[in-house]
Amino acid sequence: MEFLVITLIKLALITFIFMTTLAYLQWVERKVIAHVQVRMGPSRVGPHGLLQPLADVIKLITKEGVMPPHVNGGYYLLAPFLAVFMALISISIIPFGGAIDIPAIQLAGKTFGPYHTMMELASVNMGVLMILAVSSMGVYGIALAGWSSNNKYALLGGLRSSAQMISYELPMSLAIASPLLTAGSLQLRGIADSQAGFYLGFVPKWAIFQMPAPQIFAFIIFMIAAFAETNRIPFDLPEAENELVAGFHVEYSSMTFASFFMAEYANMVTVCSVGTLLFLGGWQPLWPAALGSNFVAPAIFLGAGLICLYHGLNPARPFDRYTLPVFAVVFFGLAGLMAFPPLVPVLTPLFWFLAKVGFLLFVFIWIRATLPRFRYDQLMSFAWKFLFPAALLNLLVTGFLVALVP
Amino acid sequence: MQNLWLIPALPFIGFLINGIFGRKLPKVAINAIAVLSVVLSFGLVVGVGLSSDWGTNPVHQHYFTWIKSGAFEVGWDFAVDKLTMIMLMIVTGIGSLIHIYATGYMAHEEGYYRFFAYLNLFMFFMLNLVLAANYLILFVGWEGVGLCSYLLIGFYFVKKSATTAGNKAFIVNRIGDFGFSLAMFLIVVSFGTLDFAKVFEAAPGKSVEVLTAIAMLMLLGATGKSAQIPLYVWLPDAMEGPTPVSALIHAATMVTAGVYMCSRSAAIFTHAPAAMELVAIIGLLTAVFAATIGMTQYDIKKVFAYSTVSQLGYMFLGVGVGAFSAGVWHLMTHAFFKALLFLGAGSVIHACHGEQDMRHMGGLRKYAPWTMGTLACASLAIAGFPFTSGFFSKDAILGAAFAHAPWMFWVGVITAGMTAFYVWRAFWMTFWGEYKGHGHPHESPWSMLGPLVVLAFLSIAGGFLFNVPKILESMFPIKEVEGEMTLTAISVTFGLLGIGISYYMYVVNTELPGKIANSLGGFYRLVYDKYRVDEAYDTAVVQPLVEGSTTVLWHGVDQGVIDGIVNGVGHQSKGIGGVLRRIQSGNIRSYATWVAVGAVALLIALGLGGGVR
Amino acid sequence: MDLFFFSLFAFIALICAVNVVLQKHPISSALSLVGVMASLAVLYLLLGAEFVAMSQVIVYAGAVMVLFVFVIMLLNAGIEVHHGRSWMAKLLGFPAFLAILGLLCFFVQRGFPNVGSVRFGDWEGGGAQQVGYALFTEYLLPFEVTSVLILIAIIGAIVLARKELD
Amino acid sequence: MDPLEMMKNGVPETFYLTLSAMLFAIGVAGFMIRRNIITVFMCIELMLNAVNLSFITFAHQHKQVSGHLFAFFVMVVAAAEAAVGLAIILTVFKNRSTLNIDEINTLKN
Repeated sequence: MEFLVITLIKLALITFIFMTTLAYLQWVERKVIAHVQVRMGPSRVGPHGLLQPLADVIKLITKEGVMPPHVNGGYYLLAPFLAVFMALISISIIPFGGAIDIPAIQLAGKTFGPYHTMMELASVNMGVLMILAVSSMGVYGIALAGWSSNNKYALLGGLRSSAQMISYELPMSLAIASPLLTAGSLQLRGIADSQAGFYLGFVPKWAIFQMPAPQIFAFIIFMIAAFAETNRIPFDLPEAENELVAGFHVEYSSMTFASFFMAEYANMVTVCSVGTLLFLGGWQPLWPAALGSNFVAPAIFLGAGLICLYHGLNPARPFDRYTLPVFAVVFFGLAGLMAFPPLVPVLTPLFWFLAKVGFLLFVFIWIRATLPRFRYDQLMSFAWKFLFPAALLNLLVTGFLVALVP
Repeated sequence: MQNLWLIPALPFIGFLINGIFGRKLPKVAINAIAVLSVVLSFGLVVGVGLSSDWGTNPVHQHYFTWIKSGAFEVGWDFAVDKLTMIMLMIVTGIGSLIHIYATGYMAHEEGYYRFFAYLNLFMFFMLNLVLAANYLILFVGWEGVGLCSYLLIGFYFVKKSATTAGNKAFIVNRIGDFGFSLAMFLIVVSFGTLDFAKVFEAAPGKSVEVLTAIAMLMLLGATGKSAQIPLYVWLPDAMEGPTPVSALIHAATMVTAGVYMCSRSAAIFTHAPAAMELVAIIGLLTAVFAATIGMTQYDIKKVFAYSTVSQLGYMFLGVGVGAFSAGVWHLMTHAFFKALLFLGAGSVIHACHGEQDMRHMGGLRKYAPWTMGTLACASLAIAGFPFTSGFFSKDAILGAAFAHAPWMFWVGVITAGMTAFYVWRAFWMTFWGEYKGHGHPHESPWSMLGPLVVLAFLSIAGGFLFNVPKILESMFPIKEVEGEMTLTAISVTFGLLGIGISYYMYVVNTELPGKIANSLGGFYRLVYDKYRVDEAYDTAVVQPLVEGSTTVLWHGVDQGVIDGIVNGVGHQSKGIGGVLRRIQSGNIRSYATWVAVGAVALLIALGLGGGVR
Repeated sequence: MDLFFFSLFAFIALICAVNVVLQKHPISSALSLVGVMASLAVLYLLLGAEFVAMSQVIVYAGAVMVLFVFVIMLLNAGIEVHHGRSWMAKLLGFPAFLAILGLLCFFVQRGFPNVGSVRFGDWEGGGAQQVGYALFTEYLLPFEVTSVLILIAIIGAIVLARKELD
Repeated sequence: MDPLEMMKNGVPETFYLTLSAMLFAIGVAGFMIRRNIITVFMCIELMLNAVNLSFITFAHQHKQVSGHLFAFFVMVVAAAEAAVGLAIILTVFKNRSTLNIDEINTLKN
């Protein structure tokens, strides 16, 4: 019973936060790309366009969902649902921090708790395999969309995406397999825990540094494959505007269209989290708490708050005078939370985890703003002739090292 | 000394590297690898020699169990005792010298890396053979060296004669190996083990018949490997191979394997007098026989080949008359001077741009003084000139022969005379008189001359330096022979006589040989044609085999019976198929239905039969 | 609880399986088959076969069936046409189906009347560790052979699907 | 004891076996009555899955991991088979542009 309640609470929290994150990821991406290209980016709706996502959502919801006459009804509607479903499922098994302990509280004469729970929705023994399985199921959404919308561009997109995803799943799985050899567990939490600790007191034992087999190459291969798995530039062949109009979702509009985007962003987040858990040591800090890694989070927020305050006091734009101080206050509040002793063991790991995921997401966006698109044959030959052998070799070497080095 | 296995392993590594990457490597690298691997293992052998313990209590190392069936067990064991030590010294020492020599000699040959790869492989197997602590490992080495000799004889595989010679060597050796394997089976049956130690321990207790049989079969093997009557025919042809090969494999090491095996199995032979007698007689016969042929040959390498055969005959004589240590001693000294003779011959051939016929040589002493000097030492040694190495060993053998049976001594002495004669004949023909060949002869590079000099020193002083009977006294007690001095005097006289005659015939009065040949007429031609033994074997053995297999096996059994059966079956199934193809509607789904119906039938049958529970 | 899950997913599996057979369009059949496989994976989980369940989803649903869908899309296979030529199948198809179904069920009932019952988590023997251990110790040879088989399959597929078949 | 008795503590393995039998039979039926070669192929996969289910069930019954391994091998082989089979189908379609197995009967005569 208690378990059920706690789980429901966690579910609600995660769903809310995650959905907003997805919405705002869009905004972040637009902003970042804009600044890379020396533009302003969204800045009309709300201060710094902060309300842009909200506007988008409203727009997409209120838009009329056009369903072309020639589409294959059932699957046409099933496809986006599948895509989102598969994208969201994998979030549920991703741990993003240590344990939460809520001391017993006296309330109206009844004692509640003490409660103990982990920062994750479900802890699966086969977490990694589950992630792989779900991500491999993700193809169906796109493929179906491409096929059912009965349009040659869409069909081409669907074909491309299914071929591409199958091809890039192999190097991805191989790249995932090699840190498993050092971690010796399939449970995401266990893998993250296995990377705790430091060499020489300051070099973190993350999989990419971990002796005897540093997984830096595996990490790179994983990231490349991740780009392909999420159909992001430079691998976004399925939705290549200039060849296939919009690829598999050319016939979609309003909510169904939005759900594809949601799926893509959700996949990005998932992939980044997995990468963080497997290679970047999950919520393990970059340097030991003994050297004061616990004060990074407050420091950062404090700094952000101060900057906002400064710019608020001598504003570049008239409304900055009102908006930026508000941000400053928010940041100060966050800093306070981060520094608040009882919350430190809960929030610091969370902070590190989110920071790493955020960094990876930034890399995703950055690359999108930087690189051009592959040609399709290049894409395939890259997967089969370079990435796959490289991953295999890496796995082999890792195996040897793990087996031979005591 | 805990790493005996390194000794053979090093050449093997060399073989692997040269064999696999040799095509790519530069010649320097190939030389370095090939020579170093052998020299290093020589160093290891010396190390083993210097480490004190092996002499008193032989080292025996077990690496892993190779075959295990019931009580019978064969391990990969190596052992070192004094005999093995001597062999090791000879093999690795002379091996490294010849490797060095070969770098100079083969410098302009095709398939350079191939040659050295094979040579290293040979070293590996030979060392296996010598180090072996049981008959099976010995046999592995035995077969291996046979393989390498085959590969190296046929090294110039574009020459038909070379390949055929290789095949001949291989096939003839098969006969011997067949005998040897039979001997091993017999040992397994009667002793239940193949380990030397156990076998020799149990040998005295066994019945003479069994031991004789084993010894005879071993002797067959030995005659194959060591080119004795009746299986010596392959060795002269083996000279088709490069000269270093002739020196290393077909003079110094491999061909002595038979002698080594016999003296290793001394415990068995000593308890089989009849076999001993046979060994002695075969050795003696071979010695004379080959010597007579050697006197008539003109191909310099053939001459030395026959002299090798006859010297091997000597060794067997020594073994046969029970003077194992003398046999081994002669093995060693022979390794020195015969290797030197071959290398010298190689140097001569090199000097004459590949000419091998002595009638087209002569007068080389002006052009190749070093070669001449070293060859002179070798010839002295083989002629048993006093206080050269050959003198001691041959003397020991002859002494033992006299003690055994005087007539053997006399035959041996005469043979010694012939030996001296034909070796020096070759010497005079090569170095004296006028140069009758083409082109300008030239001295060989120092990479070739260096080994020659070393070997020359050894073949002169080898007798003093290593007094093998003394070393092996613990294993083979020395029998004192009365009248030692007189015997020595006699043999020396014969040797000097041979030298003198050859000098007279080939330097002073050069028409004489032709006259003698004419006067002998038919007999001379017979000898010149090596007694037509090859032809005899061909008509007696080879042709019948070919005929029989063609008529009986091929036309009779294969075409008649087997093909008949096959075709019959084919026809039958064709008939049945003609009926069954009615069912084949060519429609997959009907097939599927058939399968389903079949499954149903099966299930029903299962149910009725109560197959489940 | 177990019974509920079992019956739920068994039901789904059966429905999807029937769908595979009855659907006219290959895509529909393929998707129904994916459904079967997914629900079977859940049943495997109930049977304590975590690893096999996961690999079922990854290999079957994730790779093999995607391949099928891909090919169907590529060939743009439409509704299948009806001009039966196999009187065998017409005549015996359905009876054979019934017979096999009946017999198999009969044998199951008769052959295993009182075997144990399955409760989720009553046997943890199917984890990756156990499977991997067995796979690389006593089933090593089959494993290697399978790898060779796969290699052959890859080569064969490539050779078959080449543009020019000469 | 009878299944109803056992249902109190979990699901009788007999149910799993029966389910597997049903799936198998359905697969057989599909194999026989379908004409589209791809669908037929899928029916084969269905049968394989049914067999796997019984493998897993037996593994659970005997508390041995071997059954899982058999299922695993079946899976791998099925994957290989699918690759080759689909390649064949592609070739067939390329050469005669039909997927109807009733028309692919040139083995006859």
